[in-house]
Amino acid sequence: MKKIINNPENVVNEMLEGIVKAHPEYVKRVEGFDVLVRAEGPVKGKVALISGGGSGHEPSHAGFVGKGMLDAAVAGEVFTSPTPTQVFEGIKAADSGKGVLMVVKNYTGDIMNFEMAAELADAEGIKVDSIIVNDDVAVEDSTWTTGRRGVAGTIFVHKIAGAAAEKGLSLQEVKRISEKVVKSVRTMGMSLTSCTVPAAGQPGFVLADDEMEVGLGIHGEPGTHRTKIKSALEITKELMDKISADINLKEKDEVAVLINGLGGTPLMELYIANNEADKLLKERGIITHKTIIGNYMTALEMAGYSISLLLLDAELKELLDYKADTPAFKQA
Amino acid sequence: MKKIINNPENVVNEMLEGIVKAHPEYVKRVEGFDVLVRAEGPVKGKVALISGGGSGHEPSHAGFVGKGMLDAAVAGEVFTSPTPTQVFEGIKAADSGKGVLMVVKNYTGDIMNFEMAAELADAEGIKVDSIIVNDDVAVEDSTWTTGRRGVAGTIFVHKIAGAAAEKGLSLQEVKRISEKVVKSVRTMGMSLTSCTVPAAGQPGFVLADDEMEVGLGIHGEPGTHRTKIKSALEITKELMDKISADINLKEKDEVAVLINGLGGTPLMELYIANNEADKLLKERGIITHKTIIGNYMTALEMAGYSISLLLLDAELKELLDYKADTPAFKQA
Amino acid sequence: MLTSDLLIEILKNITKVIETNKQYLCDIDAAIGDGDHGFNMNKGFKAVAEKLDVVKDSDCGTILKTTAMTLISTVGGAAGPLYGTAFLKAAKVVDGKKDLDNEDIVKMFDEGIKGVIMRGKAEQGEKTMLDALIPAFEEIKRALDSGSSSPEAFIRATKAAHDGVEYTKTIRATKGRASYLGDRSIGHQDAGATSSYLIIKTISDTINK
Amino acid sequence: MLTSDLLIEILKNITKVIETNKQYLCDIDAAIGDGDHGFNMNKGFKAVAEKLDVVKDSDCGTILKTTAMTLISTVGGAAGPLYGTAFLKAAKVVDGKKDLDNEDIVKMFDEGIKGVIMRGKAEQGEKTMLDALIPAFEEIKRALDSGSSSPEAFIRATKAAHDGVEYTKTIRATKGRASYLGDRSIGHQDAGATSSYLIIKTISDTINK
Ligand SMILES: Nc1ncnc2c1ncn2[C@@H]1O[C@H](COP(=O)(O)OP(=O)(O)O)[C@@H](O)[C@H]1O
Ligand SMILES: Nc1ncnc2c1ncn2[C@@H]1O[C@H](COP(=O)(O)OP(=O)(O)O)[C@@H](O)[C@H]1O
Ligand SMILES: [Mg+2]
Ligand SMILES: [Mg+2]
Ligand SMILES: [Mg+2]
Ligand SMILES: [Mg+2]
Repeated sequence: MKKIINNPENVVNEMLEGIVKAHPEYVKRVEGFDVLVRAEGPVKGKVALISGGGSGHEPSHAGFVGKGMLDAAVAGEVFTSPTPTQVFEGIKAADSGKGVLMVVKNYTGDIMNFEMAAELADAEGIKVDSIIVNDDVAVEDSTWTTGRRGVAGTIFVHKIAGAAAEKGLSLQEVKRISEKVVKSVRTMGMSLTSCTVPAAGQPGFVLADDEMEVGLGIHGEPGTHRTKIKSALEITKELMDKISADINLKEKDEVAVLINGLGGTPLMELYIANNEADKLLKERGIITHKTIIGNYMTALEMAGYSISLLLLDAELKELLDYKADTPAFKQA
Repeated sequence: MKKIINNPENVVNEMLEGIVKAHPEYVKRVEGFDVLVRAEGPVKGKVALISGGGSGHEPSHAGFVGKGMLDAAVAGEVFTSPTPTQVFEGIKAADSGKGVLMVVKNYTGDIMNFEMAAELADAEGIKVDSIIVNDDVAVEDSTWTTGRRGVAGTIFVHKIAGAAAEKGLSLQEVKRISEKVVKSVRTMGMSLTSCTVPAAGQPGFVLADDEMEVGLGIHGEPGTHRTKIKSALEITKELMDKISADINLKEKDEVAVLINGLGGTPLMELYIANNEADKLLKERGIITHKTIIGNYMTALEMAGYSISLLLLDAELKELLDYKADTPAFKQA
Repeated sequence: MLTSDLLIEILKNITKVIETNKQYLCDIDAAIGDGDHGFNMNKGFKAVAEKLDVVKDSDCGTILKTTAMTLISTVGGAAGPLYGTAFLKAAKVVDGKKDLDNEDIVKMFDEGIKGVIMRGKAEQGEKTMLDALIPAFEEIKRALDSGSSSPEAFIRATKAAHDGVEYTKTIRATKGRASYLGDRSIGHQDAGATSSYLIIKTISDTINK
Repeated sequence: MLTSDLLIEILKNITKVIETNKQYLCDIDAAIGDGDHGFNMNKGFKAVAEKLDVVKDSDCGTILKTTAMTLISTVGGAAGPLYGTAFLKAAKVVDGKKDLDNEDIVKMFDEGIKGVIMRGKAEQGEKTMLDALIPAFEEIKRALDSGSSSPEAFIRATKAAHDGVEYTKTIRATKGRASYLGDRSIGHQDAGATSSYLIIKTISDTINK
C-alpha cells in the first residue's frame, strides 16, 4: 500500500483536521465528532441539509458544505457508514429550527444509521426527514433487493436541494424537490483499477492489465461484469446506453451531465470521455444544459469514471444554476 | 497501459474538444490549432495573459482560462512544449492591443518555442513579453544549469498576474507583479508512482512497492533521490524544510499554501498532508493567509503531491484574493 | 442459568474471538462486500470491552444496553445498527435481572432477532446474519423444549449457526452490499452470518467451559 | 557535389531512419529525460516527408527552409526549435542554389550549428546534440581541407558523431531536461546527440551509396 498517510487508523480524523485548516472560511468541526458544519452555522431561517457516509469519497461530502449546498457532513470510517451518534451530532449542529433533511445514499448501512440518528433527533423534538439517493443503474432496482446504490448523482441532490434550502423553502418543499432530482438522475460507472482501504492495506479486488470492471460501486465493490479494456468511445457508449435506456430520454430533452472521476483518473481522460458523451447526446438530439466534470464522488485512488445524467425541468434548472460557494463546488 | 482514451496519437485534440464542450461559457478553440481562448476573447482594454506547455498537466493550463486568470492556453503534445506556430496563434487570438504576457515554465523546450513565437509576434507588431516561472527547489539554481524547473507555483502566477491584467494594469505592471510572484514562490514535490504518456504506452520509470521518488518534475522525469516510503509527516517535513530554507521564511511572514495533487492522489491524502504542513507552519509562527488544495498542476495519473509556498505582501495578497472565474479556479 | 458475571465473561470472550478473526471476517466481506466487516466488529467490541469494567456489577439489562449503545456509537456500517439493535432489544427483556433462566434466554434471543429484522427488513434466505441467527435460535428453543440444558442447547445452536453459514454459500444475496452482485454472490459465505456464528460459538464455548 | 535531388533523397532517408529508431530514441530520452524525443522527431520528419513532393524541383535553400519551417511548426519540445533553427540557418546559406559544393556544405553545417547554439545557449560538453554535431562538423572540415571527397568526409564525420554520443555517456548534463538529474545523468547517452548522429550517418550512407 502506497499512501501519503501516517497511521491508517487515524486517516479520517487527520483528513478532517486538514480540511478545517484548509477551509476555515467554509467549515468548522463539531468538537469530538467526525462532523463538519458550516463555519457560520447553524444558519438561521433555512432548512438544514446534511449528508455523509463512509469516507474515501472526497470531496464528498465535506467539500460541499457551504452556501447553497450542505449545512453539515458526517464522515464515517473509510467506506463505512457513520454511526447514529455521529449523524445525530450533525443534525443537532446544523438544525436552526426549520428542520433537517438528510441526504442518504442507498446502502443498508447508511440507511440504518441515519434512520437511528433520526430517531434520536425525533426524541429531542428536532424535525428530521430524509431523501434516499439511488441513481446507480448498474444495479437492478427490484423489490427483492436493496435496490440501486446511491453514487455520483448525489451531487445533484446536494446542489439542487441545497439551492432550495438556501432560498428559504420549507422542509416539505426541499424534500419534494429532492425527490424529483432522485427520480430524474441516473448514473453508471466503470473502473480500470481497484483501490486500497488504508486499514486493509491491500486492494479490494485486482484487475489484470487489460481488464476493466463495469458497473462497480464506489467502495471497491466488484461491479456487474468484467471485460477487456475498451476505447473511450465504446466505454462511454456502454454507460450512456444503459443510462439513457433507464431514464427514457427523448429528443429535445434537457440534461445536466456529470462526468465524475473516481480519484485516480487524469482530467485528460475525463475530458476525452466527455467528448464522446457529448457526441452521443447530440446524436439523439438531447440538449446539454450544463456539464460538471472532475472528481466529485471518488473511491480513493481508483481509476475510472462515472457518467450521471439529470433530466431537467424549469424548476431543477433554475436551482442547478443557483449560486453556490463551497470548497469543492463554486458557482457565481 | 490502462487509459480511457481512443487513439493515443489523438488525445490532445479529443481532450481539447471535450473541454470546449464542457465549458463553452468559458472557452472556445482557435480553429485548427491546439489553442483555447476565452469565450468572449480577445477582451478589450486588458493585457492578455497566455500560458501553455505540454499537455498532461490538466487542469493546467486550459482550466485557468477565464475571468481573472488566463486569456489563452496553448497545449502541446503530452509533456512536449507546443510549437512556435501554436503559441503564435494563441498570442494573436488573445491580444486586444494592450500587449501580451506569456507565462512560461522554465524548460528548455518551452523557453525556446515561446521565444520563437514571440519573434513571430514581434514581426507582426504585437507587443509581447514573457515571465519565466522557476519555482522547483528540488533543482539547484546555478548559472551552469538551465536553472530550476517551473512547476505548480505557476498557478500563483496565473492567479495574481491574471488579477492584475483583469484590473487593467499595463503590460509593464503585470510583468513587474509576475516577477514578484516568481521571486516569492517555491515548490517541491514527491511521487509514489510514475505515469504513462499515452503514445509511449509504458511508465517513464518504475518505483518499487515501498519506494518513493523525491523532488521529481511534472513530466515523469526522475527526481533528485529515491527513498523508502515515509509517513505523511516525514514527507511533508522534508518538502517544507527544503522550501522554507530556500525562501528564508521568518516568524509573522504571511504565506499562501498550495497542496497540489499530481493526478492520482486521493484528496484524502492531500488533506492529511495539509494537516501536517499547517502544523509545521504554525510551529514557526508563519501565518497562512490562504490554502489551495487539489489537482492543479498534474502529471497524468501520477500519485504524489507538491507543496508550494508563496510569500505574500499587501499587493500580492490583494491580487490573490481578487475574484476569478475559470473552469478550474473560481473565487467570489 | 446465566449470571451477569458469566455474561461479562461471554462478552469479553466475544471481543477476543472477533479480534482473532478480524482479518478473516474482512477477507470474507471483501469477496462480495467491501471488506470491512472485521474492522467494524473489532472496533465495536474493543469499545465494548473497555466499558465492561464500569458495568461489571450491574444487572444483565444494563450490561446488554451498554453493549448495545457502544456498538451503535462505534461500529457504523450495516453491522453496527443491526447488532446494536439486537443487543438493545435483548437488554429490554432482562432489564433489572442479575440471573437469567432459560425462558429469559429464549426471549432475549427472540427479541434480538426481531430487532435485526425490524432494523434491516431482511428475512431468512437473503444471505445475511439472519441465516446463522435464526437456525441457531430455533435449535436453542427445540433443545430447551426437549429438556436439554442451556450449555447443551448452545452446542447444538453452534452447529446450526455453522450450517447456516454454509447455507449462505449456496444462495444469492438480496440484502446488503452483496446483493449488488446478483448471482456473482453465490459461492461465497456471508460475513455477517460468519460473525454471528462466531458469537454463538463463543457463548457456547464460554458456558460449556 | 550535393544536388537538390540528392538533398531530397537524404531527407527522405532521414525520415525513414528516424521512424525506425523512434522507440530507441524515446527509450534513451526516458532514462534521463521525458521519453518523447523519438516521437517528436518522428512527427516532425513525417511532416517534412509529406512536404518534399511539393518542393522536389526547388533549390536547396527552399527545400531546407521548408524542412525547417515544418520542423518548427510540428515538433515542439526542445528538439523542434533546435533542429528547426539549424535547418533554417543552413537554408539561408544556400538560398537559390541547386547544386552545392564542398564550401557550401561546410558553411551550411557551420551556420546550422551556430543556430543551435544561438537558440539553445549551450556549448560542447553539456551533454546535448552539440556533442555529436560539433565533432562531426570539425571532422568534415578537417577531411575536406586535407583533400578528401565529401562522401569520405561524411564517413569520418559519422564516426566522430558516434564518438560524440559515446562521450555524452561520460558527462553530466547541464542543459536540457537531463540537467535536473545532476550526477544521475552520467552513464546515459544523450537522446539529441543520438538523433544527430543518426542524421549524419544517414547523410553519409546516402551519399556513399
Ligand atoms: N438488511 C440486513 N439485514 C440483516 N443483515 C444484514 C442486512 N444488510 C447487511 N447485513 C449483514 O451485514 C453484513 C455486513 O456488515 P458490514 O460489512 O459491517 O457492513 P457494510 O456492508 O456496511 O460494510 C453482511 O454480511 C450481512 O450479514
Ligand atoms: N539548450 C540545448 N542546446 C542544445 N541541445 C539541447 C538543449 N536542450 C536540449 N537539447 C537537446 O534536446 C534533446 C531533447 O529533445 P526532446 O526530447 O525532443 O525535447 P524535450 O527535452 O523538450 O522533451 C536533448 O537530448 C538534447 O540533446
Ligand atoms: Mg462498509
Ligand atoms: Mg518533452
Ligand atoms: Mg462491509
Ligand atoms: Mg524529451
